[in-house]
Amino acid sequence: MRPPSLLCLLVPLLLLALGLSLGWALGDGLKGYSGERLAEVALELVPESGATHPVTSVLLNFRGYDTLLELAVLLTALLGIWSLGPAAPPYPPPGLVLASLVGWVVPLLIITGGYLLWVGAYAPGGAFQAGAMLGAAGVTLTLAGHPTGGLPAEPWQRLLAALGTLVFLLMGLGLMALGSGFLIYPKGIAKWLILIIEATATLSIGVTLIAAFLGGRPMSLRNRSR
Amino acid sequence: MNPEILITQMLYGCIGLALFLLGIGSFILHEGLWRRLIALNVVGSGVFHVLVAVAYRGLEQTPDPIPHALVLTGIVVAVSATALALAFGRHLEDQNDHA
Amino acid sequence: MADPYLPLAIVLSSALPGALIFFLDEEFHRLRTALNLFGAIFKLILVGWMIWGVFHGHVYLSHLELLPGLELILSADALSVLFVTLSTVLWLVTTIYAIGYLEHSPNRSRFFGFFSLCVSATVGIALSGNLLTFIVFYEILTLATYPLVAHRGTPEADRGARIYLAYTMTGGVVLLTGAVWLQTLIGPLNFTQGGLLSTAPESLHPQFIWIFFLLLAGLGVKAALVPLHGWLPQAMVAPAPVSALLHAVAVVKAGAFGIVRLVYDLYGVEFAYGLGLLDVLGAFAAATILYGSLKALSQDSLKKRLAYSTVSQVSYIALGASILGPIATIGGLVHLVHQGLMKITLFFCAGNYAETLGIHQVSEMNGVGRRLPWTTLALTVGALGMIGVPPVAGFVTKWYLGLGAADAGAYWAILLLIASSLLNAAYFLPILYRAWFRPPPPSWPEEHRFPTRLETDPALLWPPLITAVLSLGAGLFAAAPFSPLEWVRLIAAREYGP
Amino acid sequence: MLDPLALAVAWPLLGALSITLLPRWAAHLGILAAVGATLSALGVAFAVMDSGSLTSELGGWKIPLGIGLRADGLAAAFLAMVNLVALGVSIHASVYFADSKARHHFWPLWFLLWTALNALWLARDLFNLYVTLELMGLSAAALGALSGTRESISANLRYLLLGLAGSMTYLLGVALLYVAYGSLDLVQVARSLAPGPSSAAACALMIGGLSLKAALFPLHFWLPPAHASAPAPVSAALSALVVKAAIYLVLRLWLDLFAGIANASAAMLLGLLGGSAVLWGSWQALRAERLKLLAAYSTVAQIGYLAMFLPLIAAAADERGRASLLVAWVLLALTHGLAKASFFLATGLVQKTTGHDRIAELGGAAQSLPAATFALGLAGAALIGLPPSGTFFAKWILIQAAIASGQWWWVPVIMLGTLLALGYVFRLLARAFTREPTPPHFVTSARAELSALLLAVLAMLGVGLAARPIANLLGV
Repeated sequence: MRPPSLLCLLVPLLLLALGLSLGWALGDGLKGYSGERLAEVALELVPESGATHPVTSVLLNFRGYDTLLELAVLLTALLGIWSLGPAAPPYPPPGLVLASLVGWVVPLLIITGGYLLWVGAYAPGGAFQAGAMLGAAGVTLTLAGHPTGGLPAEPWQRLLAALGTLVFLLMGLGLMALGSGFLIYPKGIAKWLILIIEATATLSIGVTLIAAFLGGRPMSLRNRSR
Repeated sequence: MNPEILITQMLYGCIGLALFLLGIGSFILHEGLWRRLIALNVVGSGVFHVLVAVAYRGLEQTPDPIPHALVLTGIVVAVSATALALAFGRHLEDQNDHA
Repeated sequence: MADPYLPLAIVLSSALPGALIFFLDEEFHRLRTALNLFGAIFKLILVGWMIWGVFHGHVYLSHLELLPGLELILSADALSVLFVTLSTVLWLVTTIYAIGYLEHSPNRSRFFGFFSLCVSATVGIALSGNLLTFIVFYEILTLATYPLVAHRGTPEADRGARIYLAYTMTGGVVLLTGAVWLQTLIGPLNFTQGGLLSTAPESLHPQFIWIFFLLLAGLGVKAALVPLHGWLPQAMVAPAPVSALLHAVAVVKAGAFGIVRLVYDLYGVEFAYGLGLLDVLGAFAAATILYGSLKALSQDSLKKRLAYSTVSQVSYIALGASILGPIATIGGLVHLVHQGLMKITLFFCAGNYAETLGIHQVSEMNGVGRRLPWTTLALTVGALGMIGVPPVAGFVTKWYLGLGAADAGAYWAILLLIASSLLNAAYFLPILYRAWFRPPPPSWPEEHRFPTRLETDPALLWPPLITAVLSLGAGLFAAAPFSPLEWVRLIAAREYGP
Repeated sequence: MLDPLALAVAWPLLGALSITLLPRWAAHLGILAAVGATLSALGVAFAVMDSGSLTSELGGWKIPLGIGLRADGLAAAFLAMVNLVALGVSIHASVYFADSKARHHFWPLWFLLWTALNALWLARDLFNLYVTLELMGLSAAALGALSGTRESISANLRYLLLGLAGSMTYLLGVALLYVAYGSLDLVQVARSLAPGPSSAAACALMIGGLSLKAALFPLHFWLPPAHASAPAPVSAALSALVVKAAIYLVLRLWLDLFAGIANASAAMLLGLLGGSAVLWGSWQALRAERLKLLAAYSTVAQIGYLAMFLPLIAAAADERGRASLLVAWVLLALTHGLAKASFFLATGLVQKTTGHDRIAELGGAAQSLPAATFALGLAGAALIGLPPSGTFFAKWILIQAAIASGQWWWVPVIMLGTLLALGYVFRLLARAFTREPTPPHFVTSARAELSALLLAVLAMLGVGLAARPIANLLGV
């Protein structure tokens, strides 16, 4: 059904007006503000955060709570997808060329992921980028006909998908129980804590992306053999 | 304030706003699920664009890390929502096929 | 020092048993009866305590401040004690009657649960110390009586209940609006002897007139003032104890009581007179009295005839309030009690005819006096009282109303009283004639024999006899201390001051 | 150092994660986590009542660099209500989903939604609010689709997409605020906010985006199909809590963040939308043929009342008038939360017994489930605004404010809305009185029926009569 033509005319006009006023608002905001926003504060405190790259410091330490909830969002999406039903049937097995290519590409993607994770401490990179690489590896495998994109059985998938959030949360609660406060990392070990969180988050993100791509609940082994 | 920075921020910010509005317009005017989903992702990119533009502080300065982090978080959230919506849509299409 | 617990305890003494009764399984017959009677008797004891206390000048005040300006107040003044006593005594009697009436009928837990809530609400209305509290209980009363009217689940019951609800709830919303408007103008609306408004600035008077009509419309629905009475004949589909309660104690009375509060304790009778509002109220009351009686004449259904009689009789209370002067006030207020006693007797009797003999129409009542002599005797006392034959209580009412009207120079009211009494006689006397002097038919429409030597089930027989004796007593011993009349004199003396 | 605010978010999240790992024990872990979350939230509420607002700076970083959590009276009141309702829904769900395939999926998603709700009420960081909104939107849509029917999936897909559009719009507003004021903290931005194009645009974007999520007329169209097609416990949570969260944020931003620039005509616009919602929603509820659709449209109307407060708050003559309107707002919202949850839970029981929820054919079902019918009645009465529910006192104050400020046109809207509500509730309750045989017991399934009944009793008797403590909690 096509929307009525009046709407087609009206909406662009309205959007144009909205755009002009938003542009004006943006310009006004940019011009009107002379301070450094949060940049200076953040950059100053990066050395204390346990990571040397500012974005990582923000994501995992200054605004770690956002990241925790964001991992929960990712998990929600996966659980929602699982609730809809079983995964789609696997892609047909690949030809020889594709199979060998996949054999090359997948390890490469995983290694790249590991590198991005490691480099995130001091340069652009980190858990999300690395997780995306892992996800890409799984997607490649799936496209090449692997029924689960390289993922293990359902209980393990559940563990891996929840691991990032769980470790992050337990660390926060543990620190609180030890008297430090929710998500307050002690200075000396902050670096290692962040690394642990990032590593588990990478795994979870990667696994979640692959599982989401599969598009449904993992089939039990019995079902798969049928 | 340095006019070069301001102009750069404004330029990229306005592109972001334009993306946002294009996406919203497309979202309102078009019916199909996939189109709307893509439109929403365009909307998202527009918003992220504005945030990235704000982070720019001149070539010799480290950009403001806060908006960058916000964008990263936002992208993951948007990806999650898109994934869920795609799964919903696929499920609906499957049901259509069976019906 | 005010006692903060007694008024609340009186409300809860029926509300809590009621809430418990809902949870009882249907077959827990004895437990339910025990809870009912316990609540009724316990409440009676508490009320007795309160009468004693109020007489000795004790102050009873339960209150809960919700927000500044929004306060729930339960307190006892002489007027509330009058109404509380009436509802508590009649509740006990009606409970006994209802237990007998509804034996073996379905959904009794639901019935008695709402029955108790209904009385709690009525008592709450009586004890309300301000308009907010009054409205709270007024609406709870509507909510609690709806299931009683709809109880039988027949299409007619459904229809009657819907009409009842539509009328009363619309009235409730109008009442709420008027109340809030008034409170916006002059602050919290605590019921005060002599009224609240006489000190308000004159510029507000036009608004006061509008508000009076809103409040009167809201209260007039329950009090069945013409043209807002349409629900009352429809609600007759309810079981007899419910009709008895609706007409004599709870709903109609709540409306009339509200009008009394409105005139005496919010506006102040002299202030209302000054604004010309009493004339309007009097006109409505007069119209209602005549209309109800005329309609009653043409009803063959006994309960409908009684219903229209209620429409007419309850307006005596409003009539008393609309005539300036202590004597008319006494006549109106005492009718609150008298009408309750007499009308509940009549409804109990109507229920007995229906339950025992299957008689619903006046035309079927030939010779019932021989089959049910005691019931018919009670009916006779009630009917004569309604007409105003001494020494039954109704006479006292009419006497004082007439005296008051003469005192205030409202001679139209005397004519009205005469006309109405003639009409009352015209629709009640034929019933009595049929019952006593016509020969009985060879068989009754649907006779039901109870395993007893009495003419009908004792739980059905005693209540009308008790209330008939009370109506007689209220008339005969009107001058005795603690009689309704003496108590009402006390109220009137306080309202008009030294 | 124990942080009660973080704990209130952490409990349900921990519940979600543990159930994800151990789906076999979902119901047991679920009840455990529900009780824990409720206790922690009530703990926050009592702490606030005791000692005023609580703030915590997560990660130990000073606001605005770190993210702040804040529980003031308003947040604490809602936190307490939300967790009580959520506990009731959980208990109900433990029976509702007992033999359903959906139970493995319900529990973890439900606790993720619960996490989002608690986090949302405690948030004071504008971007963090965006994340919690998304967490809420995603989990709510996933839960709503659990009934697996075609209509539920397509309705919730629409809900998901619109929600996404709404939160993206909101996020653009946040970005504009960060551009102009250099902070994401609600309190800090509010302190430096000045009238001007950027703050006005941010206000329009954020309030607009949230209105979409709150289903404020005319942006309500997605709500009835989504809420009516979800499983009953989910509908209860969606209608009672999720929508409430969005309208709460509208009020919060309006009063706290944009107080300096939110002018009377903008408030009047929202109020008019609210008034239209009251009439339109109530009318549609009256015409609805299905019970759950009726309940969903009733939510549209109730949101309307909440929006109607804004012009009156703007026009309030003094601080006292504002304060009492705020209390009334909270009373209305809390009562609606409890009552609507109970209403949907009871509806679910009726639906399970009859196999459908067509109002015209309900007949004996209501009669055979006295406790559920009773819950429907009480909750319905609270929705209408019969005393002594909180809605009644809220409407009293609302009418009073309307008359006092000369905006008398709200009075007929409220009266009409109340009468329409009366119509739709009693159209339903009239079905309970039939000539079917008497049910032998009042309660047949204790957990399922009593959870609904208790919520209804709280709505009818709890909130209104507890107005004083609630006002104290709000610091009024």
